[in-house]
Amino acid sequence: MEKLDNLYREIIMEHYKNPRNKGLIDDPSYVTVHIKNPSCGDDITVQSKFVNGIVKDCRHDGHGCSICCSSASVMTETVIDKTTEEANKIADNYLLMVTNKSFDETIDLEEAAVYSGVRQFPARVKCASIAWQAFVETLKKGA
Amino acid sequence: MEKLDNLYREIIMEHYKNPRNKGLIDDPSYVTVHIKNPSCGDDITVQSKFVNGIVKDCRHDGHGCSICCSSASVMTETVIDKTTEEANKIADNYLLMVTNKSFDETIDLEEAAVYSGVRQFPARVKCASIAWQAFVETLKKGA
Amino acid sequence: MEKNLYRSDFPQFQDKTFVYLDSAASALKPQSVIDSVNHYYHDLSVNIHRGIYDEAYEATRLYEETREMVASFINASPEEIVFTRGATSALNLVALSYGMNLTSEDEIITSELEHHSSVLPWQAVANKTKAKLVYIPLDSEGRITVEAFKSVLTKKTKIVAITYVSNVMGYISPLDEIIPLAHQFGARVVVDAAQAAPHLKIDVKRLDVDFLAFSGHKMLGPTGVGVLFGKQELLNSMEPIELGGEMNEEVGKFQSVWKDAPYKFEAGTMPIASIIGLAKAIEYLKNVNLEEIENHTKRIRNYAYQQLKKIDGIVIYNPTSDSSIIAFNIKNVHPHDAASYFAEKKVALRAGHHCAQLIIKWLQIEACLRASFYLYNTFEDADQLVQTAKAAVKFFRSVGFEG
Amino acid sequence: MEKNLYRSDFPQFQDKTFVYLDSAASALKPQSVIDSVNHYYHDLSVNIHRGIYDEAYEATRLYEETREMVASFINASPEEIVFTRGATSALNLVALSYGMNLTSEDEIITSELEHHSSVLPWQAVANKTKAKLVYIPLDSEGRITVEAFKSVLTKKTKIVAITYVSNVMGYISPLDEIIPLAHQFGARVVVDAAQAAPHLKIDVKRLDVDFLAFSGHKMLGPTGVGVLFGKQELLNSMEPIELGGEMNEEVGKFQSVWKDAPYKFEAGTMPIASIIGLAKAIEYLKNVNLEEIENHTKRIRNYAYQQLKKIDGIVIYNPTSDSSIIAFNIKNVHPHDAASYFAEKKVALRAGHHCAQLIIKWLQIEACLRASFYLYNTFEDADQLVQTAKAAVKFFRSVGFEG
Ligand SMILES: Cc1ncc(COP(=O)(O)O)c(C=O)c1O
Ligand SMILES: Cc1ncc(COP(=O)(O)O)c(C=O)c1O
Repeated sequence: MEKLDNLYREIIMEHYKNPRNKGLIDDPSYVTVHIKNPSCGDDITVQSKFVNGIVKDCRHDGHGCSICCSSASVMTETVIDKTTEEANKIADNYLLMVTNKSFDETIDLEEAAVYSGVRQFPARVKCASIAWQAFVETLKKGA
Repeated sequence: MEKLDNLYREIIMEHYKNPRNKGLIDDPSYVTVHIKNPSCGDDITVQSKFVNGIVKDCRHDGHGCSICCSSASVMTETVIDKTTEEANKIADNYLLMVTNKSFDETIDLEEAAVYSGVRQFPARVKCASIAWQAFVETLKKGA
Repeated sequence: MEKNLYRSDFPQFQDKTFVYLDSAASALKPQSVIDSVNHYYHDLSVNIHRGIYDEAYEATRLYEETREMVASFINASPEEIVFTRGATSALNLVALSYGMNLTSEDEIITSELEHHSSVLPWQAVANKTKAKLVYIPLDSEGRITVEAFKSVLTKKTKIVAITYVSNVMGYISPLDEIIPLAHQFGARVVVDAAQAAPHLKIDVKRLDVDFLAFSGHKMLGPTGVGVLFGKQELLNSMEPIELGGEMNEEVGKFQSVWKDAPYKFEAGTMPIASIIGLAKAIEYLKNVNLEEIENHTKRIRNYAYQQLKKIDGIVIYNPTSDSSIIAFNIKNVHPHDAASYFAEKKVALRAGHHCAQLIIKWLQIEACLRASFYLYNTFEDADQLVQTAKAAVKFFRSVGFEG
Repeated sequence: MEKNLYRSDFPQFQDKTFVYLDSAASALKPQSVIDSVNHYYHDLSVNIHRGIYDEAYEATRLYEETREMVASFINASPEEIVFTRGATSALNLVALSYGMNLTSEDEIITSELEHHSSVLPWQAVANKTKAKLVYIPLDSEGRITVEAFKSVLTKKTKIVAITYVSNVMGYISPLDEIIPLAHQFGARVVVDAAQAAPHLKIDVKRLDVDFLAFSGHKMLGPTGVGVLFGKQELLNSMEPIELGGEMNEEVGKFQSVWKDAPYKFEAGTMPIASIIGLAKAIEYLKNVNLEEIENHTKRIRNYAYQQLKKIDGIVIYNPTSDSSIIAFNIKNVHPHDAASYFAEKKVALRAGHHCAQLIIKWLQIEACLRASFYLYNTFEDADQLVQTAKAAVKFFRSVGFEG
């Protein structure tokens, strides 16, 4: 069961059980993006607050499998306090990594790096991606 | 070209070029049935007049291939002056013959017997049938 | 254990490790069906109708022969059989054509057990015509009962859109009683038989059903073909929705005349290969006999159920299912997480809402796992399911999912 | 004569006597397409979407890969590619959805060159919405000219429904000029590319076309699959017509939310095998290059035409055809009589109105014969056609058909 152990890593489970930055805020200074993964019903909303080129805050809510929910939590922790440029770079490289494309390995994905195991589960790549895709959308809309 | 010679028999060509009982009549004592062969565009209308159990008159009009048009002409000649019962029997057996099913060979199909060649051309059976089918319909409706 | 007599007809089981428990989504195909599709592409490959050459005539003959076989399979006449792209298209055709005659005075009865393809077309009719959409209250198990049906049936009811066999719970609807009741009130009954056709002997005359739809791919047949049965006078009264080649008798610049049913509903080039292949699926089902299939699959289903329910950490939503479906979850494990585990162990089952969100909501869950059995499944498959379920519970607890 | 390099890819030519001149109705399939359909049924055979096990994932991947290949084939984005049952369904979808926004103030331009599948959906829109249906006057050859198009184009024009290549005359419509003109007047252009896709390089961006439809089976692909291209903003603005599984995001008892295009138009189980097979057809066409195909088929068509026209008793309706079609008759011989003769000699061609009654009426004939050539045809096929035509004339005169 090596492959599955690679997927359900401790950090992932930890974020799944204790999600950070969860719950939405009713504050117009946040950019909100809602993404549904129609192929499995995962449903994630991401809110980002950008101030002077910095990701001041990032929040998430929704439901889905452990990979989807935990990655939303990891994502918020990873991008908060980064410049929008840095955060964008991390997000792009993360999405390249999980889809098994070549990516810039010099960029530190921090805790998000533990999602590399998802590459062995093509059917779950989408689960690991949608929170990050939603974040990229908030960047496009608001940063 | 034996098969084709069997199809385009002299009698058939003769009726094709000189159709009998052609042209419709505006007379409510006739039963009118219109049949289209949607698979090839043949379009035949048959009118029958039944008096005291006799096919007093039968007329046809329409357009289509030589097999279709000639068989309408042959049909009218065959059924006129028969009892509806006789005519029905001939029609039924004719239709069985052209569709290559077993039929009562003791029944005299008269000139219509020349259409036996159509059995070798399954795609043309419909052409040889529709005038007769229309006649059977007039029987059902009016006799 | 006992030998499965059908299995060797299905080439996919040459992979001995393949445990296929997703037949409710799509059935595997026997070699005879594959060969028949192949025969069309390899030896005929031409269009039907209006072709006078041999290949076109032969393809047309096979196409129309399938119509006759489908008709006899459900005890209908060939004129009552319309080929469509699938059950979904068939159900939409009834709603888009027959359904558009409804008015704001009318009511449509349906249920939360419906597949989206059965309920959404009528939801749209209700929204467009302002007819009222009424749901049969389900009983405590999530079943449609005759009593509950009676409680919503009124003189205003014009349509009853109802599933024959539910694709999540496996319940069989009491159509024998529902249809005559509906008719007493002047309503028409549209039955979604997508899950019934592979399992039950359908007799449209005995049922006296007005419309009934199913798909080829769930009953061993090819993808891309479905069937709409409609009583002849109803089909004749209906307007075609898709217009084009082959469905008309006469085309004028501003007005045209359609062929009779069923042809007026079959516009353009149809899925010829799939329709020809469907004949072989029906032949296969007739040869093995639907009752025996049902017997076989239910025994395996019950065998699996008896063991699954004993596993601590497994919750089953349809203990009393009438058909070969088990809807379940691992407690506190999202079904997509669970399904990956099963997939790793080569046990193919489905996770999600199974295109039936209303019953998923009724169950107050987010999604579930579904194992569905069919004629080629074995008791070993059931064992594999049970063992994998046990191991999965253990695995997920071990990595930290709550118990 | 010259060797045909494609022929050996098509298993049907193992019968050396088979002269197939009916590709405009349906093309024969290369082995790679047959193998690909076979692969799906033999090794996968499962439903797509929501399947987490390997076979479902692989089928889904192949399905979506086809969408990307279709998109790149016509220079569109994958989101702009909707799979349908065929060109007919695709054209109807535009009419049933986009078309229903028209009013009695609006006009729809179409032509008598249209296939029924292109004109009838808009005839129905006109009849339902009271929009006015306007026909482009054809020139003396039966062609659509830019001048004639301009003569009917007005500020009221909302839709131009037009064929790319006529399936009877083989004329190519001047879309390069028509589409920008239509856009200047604020109209949307719906192109029927069923005969174009197998023959011409289509570039939807260069054409700037709004909607474009074609069928798999005419371009070496399987039956039961077609493509609707629509500009993204147009598809997004349109309501789906068929509702059901997989096309929604959220289903409530009374209201539901659809997925984005193209998925909202793909309800229920799609023709998975045919869609997967279509990828191989496109691959094949890309490898051999459409320009070369067109070059080849037009040379053969012209070679046949030059000889046919010399035969006393043969009348040809499209001497200046731009494509590989010859529409003709034997004088005073109904085309069904003639087609039987050709069929006897194993020359497969089609007789009838070719689902294009308006142009048949315009020609003031009842029906005609159509020979159509494609990449696998040879000069020997053309010779066979010509010789058989000569012999047919002789035969029919001999049995008594008038000269
Ligand atoms: C020009 C044209 N348009 C539309 C169609 C309809 O295509 P299909 O029958 O595959 O839906 C055809 C083929 O029959 C055609 O030749
Ligand atoms: C009960 C039920 N109805 C309808 C459908 C729709 O069938 P299809 O997707 O083949 O159109 C399905 C299958 O998905 C089903 O299970």
